[in-house]
Amino acid sequence: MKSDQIKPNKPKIAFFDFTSCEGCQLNKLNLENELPDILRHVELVEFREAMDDKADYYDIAFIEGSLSTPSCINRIHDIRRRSNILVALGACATIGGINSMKNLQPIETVRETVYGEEKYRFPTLPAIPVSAVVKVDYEIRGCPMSIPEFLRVLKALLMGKAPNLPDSAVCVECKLRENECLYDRGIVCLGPVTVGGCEAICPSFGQFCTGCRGLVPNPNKDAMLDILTQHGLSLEDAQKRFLLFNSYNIESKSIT
Amino acid sequence: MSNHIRTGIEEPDRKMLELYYPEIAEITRTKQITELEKWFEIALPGNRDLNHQPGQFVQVSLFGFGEAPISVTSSPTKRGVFELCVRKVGTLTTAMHKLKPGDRIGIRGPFGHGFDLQKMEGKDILIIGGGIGIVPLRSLINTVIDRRSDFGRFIILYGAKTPGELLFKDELKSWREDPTIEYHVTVDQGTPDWDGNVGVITTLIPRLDLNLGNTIAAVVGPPIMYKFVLMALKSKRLPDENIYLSLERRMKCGVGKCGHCQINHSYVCQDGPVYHYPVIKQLPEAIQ
Amino acid sequence: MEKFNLSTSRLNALIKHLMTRGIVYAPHKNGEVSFSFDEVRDPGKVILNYNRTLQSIKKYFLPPREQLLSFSLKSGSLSKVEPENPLRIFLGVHSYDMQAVLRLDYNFSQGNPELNYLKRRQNSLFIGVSFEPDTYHFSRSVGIMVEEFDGFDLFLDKHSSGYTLYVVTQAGEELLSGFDHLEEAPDRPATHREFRNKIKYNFNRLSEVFDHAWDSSVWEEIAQRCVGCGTCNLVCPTCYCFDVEDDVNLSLADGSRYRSWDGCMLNSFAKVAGGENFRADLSDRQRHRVYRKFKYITDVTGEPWCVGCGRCTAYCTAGISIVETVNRLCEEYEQTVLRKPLAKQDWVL
Amino acid sequence: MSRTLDLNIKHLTRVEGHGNIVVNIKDGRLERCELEIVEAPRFFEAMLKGRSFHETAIITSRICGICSLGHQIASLKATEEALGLEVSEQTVLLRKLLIDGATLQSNILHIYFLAAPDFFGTTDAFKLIPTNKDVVLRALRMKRLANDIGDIVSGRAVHPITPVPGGFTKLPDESELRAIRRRLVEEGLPDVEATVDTIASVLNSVPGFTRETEYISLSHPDEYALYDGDIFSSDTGAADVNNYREMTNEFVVPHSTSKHCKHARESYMVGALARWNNNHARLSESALRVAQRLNLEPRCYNPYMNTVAQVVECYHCIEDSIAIIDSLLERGIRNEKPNQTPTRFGRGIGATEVPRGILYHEYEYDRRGNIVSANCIIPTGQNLANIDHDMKKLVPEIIDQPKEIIAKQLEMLVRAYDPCISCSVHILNVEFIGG
Ligand SMILES: Cc1cc2nc3c(=O)[nH]c(=O)nc-3n(C[C@H](O)[C@H](O)[C@H](O)COP(=O)(O)OP(=O)(O)OC[C@H]3O[C@@H](n4cnc5c(N)ncnc54)[C@H](O)[C@@H]3O)c2cc1C
Ligand code: SF4
Ligand code: SF4
Ligand code: SF4
Repeated sequence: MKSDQIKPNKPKIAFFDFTSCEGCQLNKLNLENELPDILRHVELVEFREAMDDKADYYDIAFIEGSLSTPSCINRIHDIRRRSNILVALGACATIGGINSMKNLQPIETVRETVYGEEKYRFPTLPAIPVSAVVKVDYEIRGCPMSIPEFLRVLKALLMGKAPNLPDSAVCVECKLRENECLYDRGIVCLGPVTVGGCEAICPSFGQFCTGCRGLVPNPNKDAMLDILTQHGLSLEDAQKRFLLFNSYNIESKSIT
Repeated sequence: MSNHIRTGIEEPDRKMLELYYPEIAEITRTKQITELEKWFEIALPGNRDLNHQPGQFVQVSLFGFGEAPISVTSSPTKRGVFELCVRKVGTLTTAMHKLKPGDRIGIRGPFGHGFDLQKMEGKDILIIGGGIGIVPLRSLINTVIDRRSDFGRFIILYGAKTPGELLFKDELKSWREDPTIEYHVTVDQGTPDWDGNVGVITTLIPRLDLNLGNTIAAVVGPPIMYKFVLMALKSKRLPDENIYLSLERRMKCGVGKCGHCQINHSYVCQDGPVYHYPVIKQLPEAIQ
Repeated sequence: MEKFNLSTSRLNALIKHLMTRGIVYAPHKNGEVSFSFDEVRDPGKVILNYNRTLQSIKKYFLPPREQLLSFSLKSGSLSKVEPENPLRIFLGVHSYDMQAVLRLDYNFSQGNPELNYLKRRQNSLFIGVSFEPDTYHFSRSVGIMVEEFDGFDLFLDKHSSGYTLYVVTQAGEELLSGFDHLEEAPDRPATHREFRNKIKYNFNRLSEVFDHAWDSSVWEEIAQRCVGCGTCNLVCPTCYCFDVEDDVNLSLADGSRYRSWDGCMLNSFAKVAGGENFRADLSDRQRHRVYRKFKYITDVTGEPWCVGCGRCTAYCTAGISIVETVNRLCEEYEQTVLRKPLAKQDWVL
Repeated sequence: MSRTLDLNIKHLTRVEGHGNIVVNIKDGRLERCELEIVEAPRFFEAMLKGRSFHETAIITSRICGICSLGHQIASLKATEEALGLEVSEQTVLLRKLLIDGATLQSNILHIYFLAAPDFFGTTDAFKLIPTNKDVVLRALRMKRLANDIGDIVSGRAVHPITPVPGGFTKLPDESELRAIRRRLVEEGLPDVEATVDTIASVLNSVPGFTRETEYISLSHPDEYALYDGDIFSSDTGAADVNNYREMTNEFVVPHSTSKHCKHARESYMVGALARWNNNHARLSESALRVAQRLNLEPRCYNPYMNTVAQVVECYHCIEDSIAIIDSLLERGIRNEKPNQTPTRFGRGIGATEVPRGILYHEYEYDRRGNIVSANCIIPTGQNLANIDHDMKKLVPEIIDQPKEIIAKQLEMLVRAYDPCISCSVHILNVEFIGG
């Protein structure tokens, strides 16, 4: 590669993946229109899914995936040590996400269910978000991470400012888009207690909010359960719906 | 498309209505006064006076970083330029700390109600400033100093968390040395080289000997300070009508539209930030 | 007031005529059971028989997201964004939404008048339509009848065999010029609509109730059921609070300042730097919202700032009803202050 | 020559998920040669238990972000069969369009971003920007086009939103379909032609290795099977989808968190090359011409040519998308609600071709529409044994080469399979005890 391609003072950016579906990584490659612009501002030093290079210092490290094996824990400490700003990316990394559903059952049962007698070969821990182990500077939520939000955060960090991320409910953006509320179609939705910033993409496409962005600050969980049960879910189903992405944050006992 | 149809709303007078467009001003001098606070001297185009009252604020814009309400800390008696003092707490304030002379910022304002100088004339003035509250008060203090003969006794109480957090140290020194000013300072936590008062600001109040009917108190500080200062003033029997406070609320527009600063029916950016205490007593949300 | 007969079959012709005069906005179907105001492209798709639109026509004067100015980071220069104001005709507006616009006019013209709003608002004409009140409508309780003409240029009153078209203003009359399918309407008795008063007190006595409602337990009780989603703010035709934020392009060279709707029910609405939140509890936020609708501005103008559209109640997933809240406060007022039950005539208009 | 060589390529790059290549040769004897799968298992089966059919596909599409559409479609088909939910012709057409879009997207990603750097002798596609800017921009443009199909029809390309059991929660506008059709014709076709030229120019960097194996894919009498069909083995012919367990025979191996599969031989191959070998006769004349230009023989036993077969499929997907949109527009988009009223509660199997090969989902539901048991067999898992056997044949053939060349050829071999390791460890394979 020609040396004039990289300006020395461009921030070094790296992407790391842990236990996840890699959808967030793919979503970044889906920034086809923006990638050339982004690459003008940053030096991409590590992105295993798309490149071979490795580096040992990162201005910004983006972490995807939850931590679920003993080796994950060492690796995340190592990355934290080498990064200036650490951003957790996507539901798995920020709230545990779908992965954390397995935490609801005893880990032994889980392993046995999948591998039977061979279970001891495959160590596993409860799936936890990155912030449970190391300091996380910023979080980009969503399953998959929201592309507009990723761009917002990236731009803010490149400008040297803290990104301003919403903490209000998905309903806010849903109303700004003047969507018909799914409750009016008899469909229950977790939008009222889920952190927005996704532009209410699921309700806008007629699908209920699954809670993939985690709960708003001080969520009124009891009131939300009332809403779900008043709109036709059994208490058990309402709890399960709540736990879909948020098992790490809501241990099942706190909402029964 | 026909535009001749007359509708209810007339063509607005645009000059008056350009509420949200900042004027571009230039930073002429800066000084880092503590790790967290930075002082700026700012010139409007043509060195026009800002024409503010002590206690008023401006909306400072740093494009790309946003806008924030910042009190004018210089006295209106200072002509041609004005001063701000900014504590680094978030996005915009952090970015402001990186600015240097020659850099440009957007300014809207001055906005709000400041201290009622007319009511203060001829009276004893009691300044009570906690932490960064000294910033807007400094504008009043310097006005009183510059127009010293218009006022009676001049008492300044200033409290900070630590000696390191005291602002405008040079001026504090001159206040202490000025025989016409009764200046008392205290810190919550002392340091080995601190030989002054230690304790919260309310501890300074009981010792004061006030001419109750003739004293006007101007109080600015963090939300938690007000309750205790007011209690202390009450036990001193200073009449409520003699107390002015400045309140801080979130603000987006500064001109009474965005709703963020509303306290009950009152808009801090319009009716405040400086309030007459009897008015505040009608606002249950003002001091919790 | 001049009035004409307009048969239902003539309606499309009227809309077509209006489309030659300006941009026409009218209710359309949105989703399965909802409606929204949209620009008319096909008169056949306009629905005048609707309960309420998801958002009121406020969105045309105070857009959900609006560019205030644009700037260049490099040169530090600034350019203003001028709102457009083509002639716009709003067809099929219910009286409470018209009243809401008049209230917003007050908010944006008193104190520091605001160009952005007033400019957009300037070239607008309004054609009202009557409606059959549903369970959520209670505009009558706040003094707004179905056939409230104030603010309208024309008004369509539906009856069994078509519409009566009332010409309310000169502008309305001018709007009709060139439309010759009209015939003078005979005097006919006004349509009778069942529209019960739902709030127990006459609206001009509510201020009195709210003088005593600050410490009510009602706020805490509704806060138990509320999830703080902000829907009630974001659908209210008289809510106008906003947030302002700068956004930069990916080039990092220039950007824009935007404002977007905000709401006092949202967690960080009253949060200042340093973390202090002046309305941290949902009960405080609920109280503030309802006081804004019935007390704060009302004390100045004499009018409730709630127009009784019922949106906040219809769209609250927790089923929190503003009418019930106000009625609870009225009852508490009776029991604790008046110490006698309400006389019937107090709450019949 | 009796060489001793230890290779351990940790966390193989430019593949989806975590895998290591381990080779131990002692005195010329191959002692170990395998693809170790070290991706952390995620235990989806445990998560699905007791979940409502409304949530099944939401969960299973999270098995893999790369193949999320494929998982979703297979999942919906299984759920619909289990619950007796009929879907409309329009739903099927839209799903087929989505599969075309997803296949195109995934193949482009693999061809340009994962495989091409090897052909061009670099480490990542971004480094090609200075020298081959038009190629990179074309790749990004094609990916965007493919993703836009997903965005329009399913709300977003990763973890699609609108496809649900029984249909779609929101239907695309005809105007959107028309716009994307125009782009398919105006950008897509010329770009795919140019892609063929680009790949044709680097064909000489494709290693000449061959190993005949069993090829398994879906097969359909009327079309190049992607959405639906019977299971077809190049060794044993057609089999009903209900027999998928006999066609896969999963087993646990020590060096992999993902299970392995086999059928008639010690291993079999799935994916683009398998589909090509089994179904090329159902491709259009023009797609076949493209294959010819790329030296893709009707029976091809070179696994490295999988990437080339993907190029041919890109061509097919664009042609097919245009045809589907035409028939959708001709019929007019009908405003249908998803059919979500179960007519029975039982077991259902969904089999779909996803870019990396044939994918099976099987569910059993209880009378409340909640999952009792689930099983899911993923293409990469099916290919793992075949990769191991390819490596075992390849290493002795190139044993005299320098270590880096051996390593490079092995990496390229694994990459040619476009393995999706994240997927492969998310096997769902349990009968829950006690429902
Ligand atoms: C009347 C008044 C006078 C003030 N005078 C001074 C002063 O002289 N010196 C000084 O350092 N500070 C002053 N402040 C506080 C200052 O406005 C806040 O510290 C500043 O807004 C924080 O902005 P930020 O972007 O750095 O912080 P962030 O925490 O990044 O802000 C986050 C968001 O909250 C908003 N926000 C947070 N706090 C406030 C607030 N109090 N008012 C409005 N918006 C807020 C910001 O606009 C931003 O959108 C004053 C505040 C008021 C109301
Ligand atoms: S659809 Fe969901 S997110 Fe949208 S308003 Fe209704 S509850 Fe809120
Ligand atoms: S809509 Fe209902 S739940 Fe949401 S904030 Fe308003 S009152 Fe609370
Ligand atoms: S408060 Fe509720 S009923 Fe009143 S105007 Fe607002 S949304 Fe309508």
